[in-house]
Amino acid sequence: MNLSIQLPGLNLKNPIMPASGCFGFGREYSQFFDLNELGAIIMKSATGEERLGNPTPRVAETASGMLNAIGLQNPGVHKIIEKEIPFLKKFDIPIIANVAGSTIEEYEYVAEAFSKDATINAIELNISCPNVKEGGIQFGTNINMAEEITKRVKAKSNVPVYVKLSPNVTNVVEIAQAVERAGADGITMINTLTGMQIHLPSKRPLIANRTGGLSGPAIKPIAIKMIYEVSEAVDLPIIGMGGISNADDVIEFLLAGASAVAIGTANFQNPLVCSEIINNLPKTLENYGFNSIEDVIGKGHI
Amino acid sequence: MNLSIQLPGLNLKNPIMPASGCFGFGREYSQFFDLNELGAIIMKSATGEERLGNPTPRVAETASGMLNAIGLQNPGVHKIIEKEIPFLKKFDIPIIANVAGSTIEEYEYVAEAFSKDATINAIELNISCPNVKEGGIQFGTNINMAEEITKRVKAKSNVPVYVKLSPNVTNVVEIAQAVERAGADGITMINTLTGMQIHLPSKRPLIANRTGGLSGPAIKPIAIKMIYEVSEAVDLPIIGMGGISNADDVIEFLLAGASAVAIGTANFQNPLVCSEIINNLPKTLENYGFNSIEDVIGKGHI
Amino acid sequence: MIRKELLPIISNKKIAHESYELVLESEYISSTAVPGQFLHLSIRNHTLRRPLSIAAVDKKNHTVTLLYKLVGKGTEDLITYDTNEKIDVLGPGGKEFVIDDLTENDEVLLIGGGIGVPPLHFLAQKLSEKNVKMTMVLGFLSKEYLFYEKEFNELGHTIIATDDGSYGEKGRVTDVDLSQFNFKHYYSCGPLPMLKAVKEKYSHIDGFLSFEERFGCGVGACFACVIPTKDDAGYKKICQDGPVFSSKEVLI
Amino acid sequence: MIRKELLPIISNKKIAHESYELVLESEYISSTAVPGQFLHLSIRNHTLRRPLSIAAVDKKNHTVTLLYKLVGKGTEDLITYDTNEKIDVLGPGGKEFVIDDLTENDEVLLIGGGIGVPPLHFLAQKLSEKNVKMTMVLGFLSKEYLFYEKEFNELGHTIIATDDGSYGEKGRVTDVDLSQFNFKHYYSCGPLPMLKAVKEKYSHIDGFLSFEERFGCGVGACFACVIPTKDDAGYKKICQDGPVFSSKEVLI
Ligand SMILES: Cc1cc2nc3c(=O)[nH]c(=O)nc-3n(C[C@H](O)[C@H](O)[C@H](O)COP(=O)(O)OP(=O)(O)OC[C@H]3O[C@@H](n4cnc5c(N)ncnc54)[C@H](O)[C@@H]3O)c2cc1C
Ligand SMILES: Cc1cc2nc3c(=O)[nH]c(=O)nc-3n(C[C@H](O)[C@H](O)[C@H](O)COP(=O)(O)OP(=O)(O)OC[C@H]3O[C@@H](n4cnc5c(N)ncnc54)[C@H](O)[C@@H]3O)c2cc1C
Ligand SMILES: Cc1cc2nc3c(=O)[nH]c(=O)nc-3n(C[C@H](O)[C@H](O)[C@H](O)COP(=O)(O)O)c2cc1C
Ligand SMILES: Cc1cc2nc3c(=O)[nH]c(=O)nc-3n(C[C@H](O)[C@H](O)[C@H](O)COP(=O)(O)O)c2cc1C
Ligand code: FES
Ligand code: FES
Repeated sequence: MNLSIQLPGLNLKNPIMPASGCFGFGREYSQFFDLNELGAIIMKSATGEERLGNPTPRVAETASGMLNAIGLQNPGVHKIIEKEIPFLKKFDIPIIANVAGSTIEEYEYVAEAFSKDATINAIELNISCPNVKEGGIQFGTNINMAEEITKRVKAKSNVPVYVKLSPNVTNVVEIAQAVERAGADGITMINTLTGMQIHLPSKRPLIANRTGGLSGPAIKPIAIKMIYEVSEAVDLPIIGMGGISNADDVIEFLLAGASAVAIGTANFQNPLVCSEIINNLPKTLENYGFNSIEDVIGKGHI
Repeated sequence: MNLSIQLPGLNLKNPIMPASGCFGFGREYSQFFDLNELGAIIMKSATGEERLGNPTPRVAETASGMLNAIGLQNPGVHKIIEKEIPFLKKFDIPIIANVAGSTIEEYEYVAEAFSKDATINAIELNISCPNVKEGGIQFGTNINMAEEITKRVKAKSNVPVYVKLSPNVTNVVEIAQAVERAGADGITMINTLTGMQIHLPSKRPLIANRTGGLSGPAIKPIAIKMIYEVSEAVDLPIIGMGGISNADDVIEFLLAGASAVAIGTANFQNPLVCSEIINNLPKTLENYGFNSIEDVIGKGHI
Repeated sequence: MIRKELLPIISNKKIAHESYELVLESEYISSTAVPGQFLHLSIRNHTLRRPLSIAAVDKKNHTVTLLYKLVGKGTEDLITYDTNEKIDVLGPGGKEFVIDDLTENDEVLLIGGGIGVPPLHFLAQKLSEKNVKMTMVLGFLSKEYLFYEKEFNELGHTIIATDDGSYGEKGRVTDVDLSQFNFKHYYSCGPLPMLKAVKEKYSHIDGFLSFEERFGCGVGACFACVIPTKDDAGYKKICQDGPVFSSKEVLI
Repeated sequence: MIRKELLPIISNKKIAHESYELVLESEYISSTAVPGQFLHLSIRNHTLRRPLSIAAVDKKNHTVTLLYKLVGKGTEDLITYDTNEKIDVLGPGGKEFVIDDLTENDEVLLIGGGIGVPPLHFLAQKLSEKNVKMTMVLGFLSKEYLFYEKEFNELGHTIIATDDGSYGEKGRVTDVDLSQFNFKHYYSCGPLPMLKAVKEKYSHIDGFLSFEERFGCGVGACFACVIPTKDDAGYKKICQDGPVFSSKEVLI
């Protein structure tokens, strides 16, 4: 069955890609399966300079989910272009660069740097990281800032820009409409929900950063609801994520209105999950009577 | 061990009570254990007139949680006072009446009616129901409306008013501070997060109302984080809820800053869960080195 | 009264395509349950319990039999339970099929479709003890889904219908011509469209219908399972006031 | 290379208070793993895997032994696995204790505390094959927590210390006086405070320390497990670059 789907800047042979921060820059997972199987890859968030992130512990397990507060640790955009992209170049898959920062200027700087590298097919603008003091989520929870930063980054980018939305808002549709006005080429959603776990033996928040981002199957109903609403309110393609762990989940996201999906937390439990989902997708689509990916997108709407 | 705790209008022999809408008016669960064991009981939401609620299906299962869209079905405040409260009167436990409505006037009307009944010890103001077209959540997601409705309902009530907050907001602290300004005596949190599940065989949202409220262990980290933040920002006692299913969870909520807790979804899996938690609490508190409930409240803060 | 019990599994085996038989041991349920009632099963890793009708009880051996169809995640996990395991059950729940006004040689009709067939078997057991004359029409998707034909035949006159005609009469259970009979009551359980057709076709007879809905609590506390009714309340709870309702009271 | 395998459980039994021994069958791991490496176990109903050090391998019988302490939800569920079951494992992961520069009769010190003891047993097995002279100091909370004393004694000179003095020497592993020895290296694993004390006391010796941290991916992709280091990068990943690090490179 034909699993391909065309999105701005992204010629996907299938709608499956690893989510930012859950797959590093691909190296580690390439020992488990051939990355050429992937529809695309989204790299870990990049900032202008190297960042060491938050103190540890940085992760905790929750019911059907996990909390993380990595804090955007990364070697910085230039080291990524120099050391990581050459490795990914060897594979025949679109590369999406995830852009983060503390100031609009830093976001512009990183986007511009990636735009100069011909191997980058699209940018994912991370305005929804809940784990850093400045930047990140503050841009994603305010309509004006979201619009402003999207405009500014678009101006510096020569590849399509997908804006990654935060679910930690009263009205995600307003934010989606703001980034559409600002010229975003697509939307990726959802990033993590802010959460906390208290470690009883020590009577302290388990995660050193106190709060962390909640991900995994626990948040899937929230992701589905937000994608369903946003897809009715904007004309941008959506790359959906939030708790996907099998082919049925993928179809649920497509029915809700996503055109492709990203898989995060599930990689930790099963390093082969992306590959397995890609292999199961044709059979699963058939079982539910679908003949293509296009056939499924948005069909869950009444 | 002494499990008692005093809150405005509520003299609790222990900090455990069933959450609104998950325990009806107590009748059904009284066949499983003696309701006198409970610290208190929170009744199902009451509106001015009888309501028939949403079409079915109204519930769906999710990973470590569930979605519900009952839609505030209830016989109306007068039938509740007439038919349900006389049954609850027979037990020696504080009764909390949950007040809902479509307009501020309806909220006032219901609060006033309950205030006339001497057996009601406190009111829980539900401005966070995600499953009704008008009222409910719209009051709980807007600072001014939350402040306004709290003021108005307080004026009509001669018992302490606890305002139930919605987690579906960008900044729950602002809402908590608004209801504190308005004179609330306490806060209960969290209500459910809006979510959706799409039923693959029928390619439609499983819940007839399309969206529903997400509850259960899946949302516990979100509840803990919000209670932790709100307890640092306001001086009101908090009754915490969201995914509690055992004594360890209760202690986690108290450490986060709650003074008592309510148990919802867990009653469906185990009708005896409130009774079992109450019985396990002393031993569990001891294991972690606590000597009383007071001893635990807010101790998880750094 | 509903009890929460941890019940030993006597057997859990496939009896037809996507259809399974689960036999549990419970002195309390086997001795108190009546036809139409259900058990609410807690299946590992599931937040919500799953309701299954009681298909048979054996008072002597203290066993309760459930028949279930593989339809989703819960039933997929239910088939993984082994004989040596125990399962957490709430029950018996709900109201029974009304049969007290029936006397020897009264004629009644039982109509079941798919997963609506199980409760009718328990009912047929009770009715045969009363020597009530039964005609039973059981509908299945196709021959491969057919189960308990022998058991029903032993209890009375049984007609099998399959949608594709691969076994018994071809067509729906309401297509079967029973005009020669003079039924005092009918008892039916199955998918909603079937129940509507039955209610319509036999509108001249006092009937009893068993309904299904997605349950939350299963004990009457959460209002997840309401069905519109003719009384002033305007609704009833399937888990508590049902699952069996008189054809005269429900609005479908 | 790390592989994902579904491994048969040979045994899973209690060996001391809150301490268990899990023996798995894997030709691949038993023949390729080296001391210091860990396995990443998928435990049913848990989103994240749990890392456990390899405590012993048997190349002939293709078995791998893990020793674990009951500390929380994951290990509570791990003890429920039976011999007839299989468990999903990623491994072997991480870097080994460096021993190639050691030759016969070199003297080395092994210091372990609590759940830090397991990897030292695998190391001791390898070192004894090389006929390296070992002094092993193993610390436990109290006598009831003591495990594998016999196994260690068979491999070399073993000193047991308990915090409460209920067995062996009273006090911490760093309290034991070993001034008469002349160690070429030390190898240590245990809680962070212990590792700090060891690093400090034996600062004149090149040592190797094995660290623990809460893991996400366990393969080097998520940055959950970093530890500060002296190099320009400023950090290393415990799951990929460790868990064993040279006492000279880490900042603790
Ligand atoms: C009073 C009562 C008695 C029942 N007796 C039986 C019985 O004897 N044998 C039997 O096989 N089934 C019976 N059912 C239906 C049974 O409860 C569901 O098939 C089961 O809960 C499905 O669970 P699941 O997780 O496998 O499916 P899910 O993954 O939850 O859903 C899969 C499919 O099952 C359907 N479904 C889910 N829950 C229900 C429900 N509560 N009622 C009707 N359809 C549902 C959905 O439409 C969906 O298409 C009964 C239901 C009720 C309310
Ligand atoms: C490389 C490595 C090797 C390890 N080898 C062993 C071993 O051989 N035997 C053994 O018993 N344990 C070992 N551990 C620790 C083991 O992974 C944890 O004890 C286990 O994951 C706890 O899981 P839990 O769900 O039972 O506890 P949780 O409920 O997750 O936590 C309970 C307690 O365990 C502690 N803990 C949780 N995760 C870790 C972790 N990753 N590292 C350290 N402490 C943790 C927490 O501080 C908490 O107090 C190792 C850890 C690492 C990183
Ligand atoms: C450990 C971890 C690290 C993450 N790092 C990033 C990141 O650097 N940038 C980003 O945009 N999202 C990051 N995310 C969010 C994921 O990309 C994804 O949006 C979220 O986890 C929901 O998907 P999931 O439930 O499949 O994990 C991270 C998530 C996890 C669990
Ligand atoms: C079926 C169901 C019905 C509910 N009805 C109400 C209600 O009528 N009024 C209200 O304030 N909250 C209602 N809630 C929310 C709960 O009181 C509680 O805030 C929420 O479920 C989180 O707690 P839990 O995770 O323990 O269920 C309902 C929840 C469920 C699951
Ligand atoms: S399922 Fe809760 S009232 Fe029927
Ligand atoms: S646990 Fe993911 S990088 Fe180490």
